[in-house]
Amino acid sequence: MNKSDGISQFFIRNAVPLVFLVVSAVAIPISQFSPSYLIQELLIRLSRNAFLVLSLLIPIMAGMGLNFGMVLGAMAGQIGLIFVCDWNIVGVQGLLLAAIISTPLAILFGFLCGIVLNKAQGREMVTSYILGFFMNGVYQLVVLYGFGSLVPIVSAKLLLSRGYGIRNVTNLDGMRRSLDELIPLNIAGIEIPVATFLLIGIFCLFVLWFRKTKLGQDMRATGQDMVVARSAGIRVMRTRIISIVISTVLACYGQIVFLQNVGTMNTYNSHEQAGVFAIAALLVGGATVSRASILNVFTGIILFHLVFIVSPMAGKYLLGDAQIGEYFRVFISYGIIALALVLHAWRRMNDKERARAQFRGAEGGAA
Amino acid sequence: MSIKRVCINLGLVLCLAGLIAWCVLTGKAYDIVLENTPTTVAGAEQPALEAVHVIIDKQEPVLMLEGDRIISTAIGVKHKIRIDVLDEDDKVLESRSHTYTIHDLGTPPTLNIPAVFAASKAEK
Amino acid sequence: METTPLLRVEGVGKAYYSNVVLKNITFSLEEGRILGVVGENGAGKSTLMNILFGMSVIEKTGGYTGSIFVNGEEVHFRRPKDALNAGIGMVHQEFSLIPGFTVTENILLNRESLNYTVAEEVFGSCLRTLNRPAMTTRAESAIKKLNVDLDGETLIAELPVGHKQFTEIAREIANSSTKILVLDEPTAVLTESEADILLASMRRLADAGIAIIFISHRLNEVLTICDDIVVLRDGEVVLNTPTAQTSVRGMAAAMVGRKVESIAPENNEDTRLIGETLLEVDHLWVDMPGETVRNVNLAIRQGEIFGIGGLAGQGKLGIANGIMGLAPAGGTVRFDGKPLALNQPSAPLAAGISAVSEDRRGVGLLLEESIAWNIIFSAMQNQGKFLKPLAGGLVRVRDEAAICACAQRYIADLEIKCVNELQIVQELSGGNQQKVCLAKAFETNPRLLFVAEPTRGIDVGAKKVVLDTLQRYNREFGMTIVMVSSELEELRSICDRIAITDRGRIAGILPASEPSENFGILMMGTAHEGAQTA
Amino acid sequence: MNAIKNFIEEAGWPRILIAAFLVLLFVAAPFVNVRLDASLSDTLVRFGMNGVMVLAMVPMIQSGCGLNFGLPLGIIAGLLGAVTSVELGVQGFAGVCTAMGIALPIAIIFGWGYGLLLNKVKGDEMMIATYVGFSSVAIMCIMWLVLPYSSPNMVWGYAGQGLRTTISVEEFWQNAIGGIGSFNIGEFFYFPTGMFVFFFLCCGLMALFMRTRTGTAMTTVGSNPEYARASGVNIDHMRTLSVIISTVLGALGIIIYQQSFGFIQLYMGPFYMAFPAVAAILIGGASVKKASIVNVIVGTILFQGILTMTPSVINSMIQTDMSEVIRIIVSNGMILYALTRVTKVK
Repeated sequence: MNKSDGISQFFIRNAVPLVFLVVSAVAIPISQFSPSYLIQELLIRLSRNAFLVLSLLIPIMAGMGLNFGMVLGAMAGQIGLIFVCDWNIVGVQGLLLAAIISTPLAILFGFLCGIVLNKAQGREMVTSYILGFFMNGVYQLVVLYGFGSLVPIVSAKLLLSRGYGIRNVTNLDGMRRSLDELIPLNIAGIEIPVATFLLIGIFCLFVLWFRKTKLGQDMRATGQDMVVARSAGIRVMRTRIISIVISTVLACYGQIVFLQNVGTMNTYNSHEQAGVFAIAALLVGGATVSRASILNVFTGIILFHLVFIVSPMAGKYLLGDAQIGEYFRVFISYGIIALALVLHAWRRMNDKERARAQFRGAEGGAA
Repeated sequence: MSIKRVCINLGLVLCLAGLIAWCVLTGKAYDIVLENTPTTVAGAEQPALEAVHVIIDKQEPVLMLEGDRIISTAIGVKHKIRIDVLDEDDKVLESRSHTYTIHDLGTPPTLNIPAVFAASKAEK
Repeated sequence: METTPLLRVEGVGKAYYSNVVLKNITFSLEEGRILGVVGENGAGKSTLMNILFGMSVIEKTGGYTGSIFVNGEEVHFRRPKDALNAGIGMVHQEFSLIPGFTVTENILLNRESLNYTVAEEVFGSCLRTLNRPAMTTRAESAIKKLNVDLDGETLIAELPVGHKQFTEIAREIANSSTKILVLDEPTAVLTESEADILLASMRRLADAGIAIIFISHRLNEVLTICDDIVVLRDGEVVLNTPTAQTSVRGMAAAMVGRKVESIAPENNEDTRLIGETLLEVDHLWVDMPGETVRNVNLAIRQGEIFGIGGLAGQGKLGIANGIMGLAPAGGTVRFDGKPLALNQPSAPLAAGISAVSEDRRGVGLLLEESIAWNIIFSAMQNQGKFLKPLAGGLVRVRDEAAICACAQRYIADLEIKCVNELQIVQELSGGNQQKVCLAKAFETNPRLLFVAEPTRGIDVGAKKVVLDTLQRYNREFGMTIVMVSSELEELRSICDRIAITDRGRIAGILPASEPSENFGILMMGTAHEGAQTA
Repeated sequence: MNAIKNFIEEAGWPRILIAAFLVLLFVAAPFVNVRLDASLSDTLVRFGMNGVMVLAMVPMIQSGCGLNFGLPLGIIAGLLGAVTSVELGVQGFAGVCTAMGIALPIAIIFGWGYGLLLNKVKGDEMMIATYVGFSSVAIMCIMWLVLPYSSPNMVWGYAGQGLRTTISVEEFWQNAIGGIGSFNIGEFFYFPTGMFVFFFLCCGLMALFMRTRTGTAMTTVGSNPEYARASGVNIDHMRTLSVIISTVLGALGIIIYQQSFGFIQLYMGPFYMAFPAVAAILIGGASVKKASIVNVIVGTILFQGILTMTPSVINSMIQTDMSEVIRIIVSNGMILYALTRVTKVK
């Protein structure tokens, strides 16, 4: 491979992050935000989203693509939060308890999701996506009709006026930013959520460590070639289920961390957003359906949210309408996923072609 | 399954249980009714205090005038309440502290300031 | 000194239901020796290896008879794992490697060296971490035993084919309990120099005490490397001898030499008119996976039945698929004097060439559709048959009545056993499915018909109908037929001339009346270089 | 006994449950004071409104492109046609025809591009279709603000530009097709004859097309692409053609929907519109690989029946509106079932 080829390969591989870099480089000056505001916002979003995005890594490793089913984990986290709110447990203790009670739920959801996805091999993504919608219905059924009637809920503040069902907005005031402000640090007027970042750091280490375990190795093997992995004696189906379970549990924690920062929970919408934005951010970071690293996660969140923050204001100053910027960011979140999926499918086809061409070339040489 | 494994798992389960207990004990927030109304403690009539600052744990001081009933929150089981009696210039005349657990207060948890004030005096 | 042989196979037989594929196989293998197993496709080699390796297909179809001894103890493998535990390692023809893993990781796949971690006490041993240095050492020692130049840290995807093969072998050696190594055609994908290295490594392994079963079609290699040779034919051991006592010719004769009943082609020269060249193939290459055609020159004459034989993977199937535009191809093909566009499936169909695919279920049929649809589709798409005008010729829709009539005609003609013409093809037996494929091709009235493996996997009765029908269409309608088959005797029974492919080239073309050995020699790729003629 | 077993196997449990549920709703209706004739009429109207969009699923399923989650693309074409027709101020039947006339070429162009894209990503069509649909809706949100429409019926009053989220077509062509030959029986039963005629016309044309040479080839491509290729059919052309037909039907479908509904919903309106259509055809008995016109008709009746009946009947029964939740569970459950089932057969 010669040098210019290498450079063009670099550009092709990193096309998505580069485009975002250019877009934000253009849009930041137009938006007229101050650097300290931007840094503060980015830090907040980084601490909010990193966990959710990181939870996507493990299923990618296991070859199951982007886990659109992570919304199941988010749902589990929300159910935990509802309970904790109802019992009126506040602060970090509340978050911890929410995480503890939602863990078995998340494991159950992840297990179900894993079983369903094993039945839909080759179309995991679309299935996990629909599964997310389906479980959303179940979640609504339980939370909107079951809570307060079948599941005891004490606090009238949480319930709808009819006496059962959780209100559309759940207030998390007691837990609001309790993790972020656990270890306060303020540099030049910018608040840094140290504890959250510590947690994220620990989790990154976990992912790195996990890759080195036998299970991680099995997952990578399964992800690359299921048939070979199976013939080598790896329990492929089990490995796939475990990867989804881990992802779901982590997404559940991610959602709790996310919501403690936001401070309020849209009982019936928060989780829906979680999936799309996490996946879009990861893809913006240069990850593909089959390969993603921790670096992709952080570059992705920074670039994606940079564009996200500045686009409404940039749209306003540029076109005189903030609404356009709003829609623009909706477009990029969906567009980027579409683009990444297309590129992935396309590249896979091309690689196949190229492998065949190479084979042909070798044959020719031997002849 | 080795003994070691059983021990480690058992230890973890205990840790988890401990963690849950800790969360519930130290993280639960209670609504406490504070009353600054006349009351009787051990046969002795306690008049309401004219103006006090009530400070639960390290929260912001709450100003209570004679006859006030206020709902405040307290996180955890054990609390230290401090009562600052104020004069007309909002200067602290006298400051008294009292420790109690939430279960001492009945349901709903109610704290009568003159009673607490009297009790803490008795302690001294 | 008489020792117990490492592996002893005694009287092993196997039947898939009523179809006997192995009869009374007996041989033994001693420590440090290399045993060559040769035989035509379908001679029973792969079944034998499946038994040795405990593949589940054997157990599922009723097990085998006879007994196998390893180190003097009788064994009966039910799963590949049993065989592995007994020290039998197998390298299959298809690579079983993970492309994104390094050589080391592949060699030690699912047998990694692990470190203790505390987490395993809770979640089990799957959370042990990999011990990379130990893995590297183990992989290196395995590679060293092979004496090949292989870097443990390279990704498999970046390796040349030969090195992948070495990785596979290293994987089996790395398993310290491996005492018997089965290599299934390991040299088929290698260049000559790579093959030489492999043979040298095999010798080293044998010297180190590992017994090797070497399956190959390259008789020269077998002669050079093996200590003993077993030749299988029709599920029986026809030759079991030390290498010194045989020759290429001897082996070839043993492999193909039937009870040479010399099926003399019926004297048809007077009844048939073999005309001018109809199809001319010049320097054809076809990139068909597993059946690569490298350089083929052929001339097929009007009205003849031309056979193409050869061992699996030597390109005989590629020729038909390449000309039909189903696999990327190059070179020149002239049909009836006019050049034929390649890589364009509609071109040969338009010119009057049809094909019956060897992949009946994958390419040949619409399994979920009716017999009628299957038969008429090609003719409808390419020749506009079975359409009737509607609304004054504005649109033309399927003429269901004509379609049914046509299907019924073929059902009667080819004795297709079915409920009626609307039955779903999936429900038919293999033989009847094959007849549907033939009907589809006949309905396009081709001047030239390619028929690939027409009798594979069908019962005897259907086989006869298929072959008779082909002959009948050739006689009655003068349809030129090119039949591709692995079964030499089948080719010899109906063809006029037979070409044998070897490594993507035509090794030679002989009249069907030649003795079998001559075909066998061509197949084994041992014929002298000048054999490559058109 | 065997026949029952076969039937269950053939139809699949979810479908039977849904049908039984619907029957139950109709049986229960009179007991909770829900008028049967009104419900029936509602069901029929909704059937007419949605039928064409469900029909749009057929060609792509048949050609092996899977469920068309990218239906919003066709809907956008329809919206462009409808909005332009209102801008021009054409009224009545002519207005609908104008809308369709304008939507048609746009849909063909969209479908062509979309088809080319899907040919590049064989095997991953459904996921990509979903996101192509979503992102096209998002980009059209911007376009609705920017495009130079100026009819005061459609733009925001205060800004003088940018289209409103819902635009009434009442003054233009509400019921312009549905109203043709429509009649009432009694007070509550309304039958939108025109809409039915249009829907069955579309079905008829589709059935006819499926019987032509090209239609046969298209089915074959979906059934076994290798077989089709070996028979000289150009797979990519067939797939593209099926996508174009699907997109066009999506465009026509939304116009029919709007003329009955009375409003054009812009912006995020078309976002999730593919899902009910997908669910309907699956409920009707289609799989990810095979669909027929019967599936369309049965599925639309069942699905729309449930959508109409649940709010009225369940609400009267338990005084709560559970219809939204039931809709989500039924439609997505059905899609999930189809997705996991098809691989099991393989």
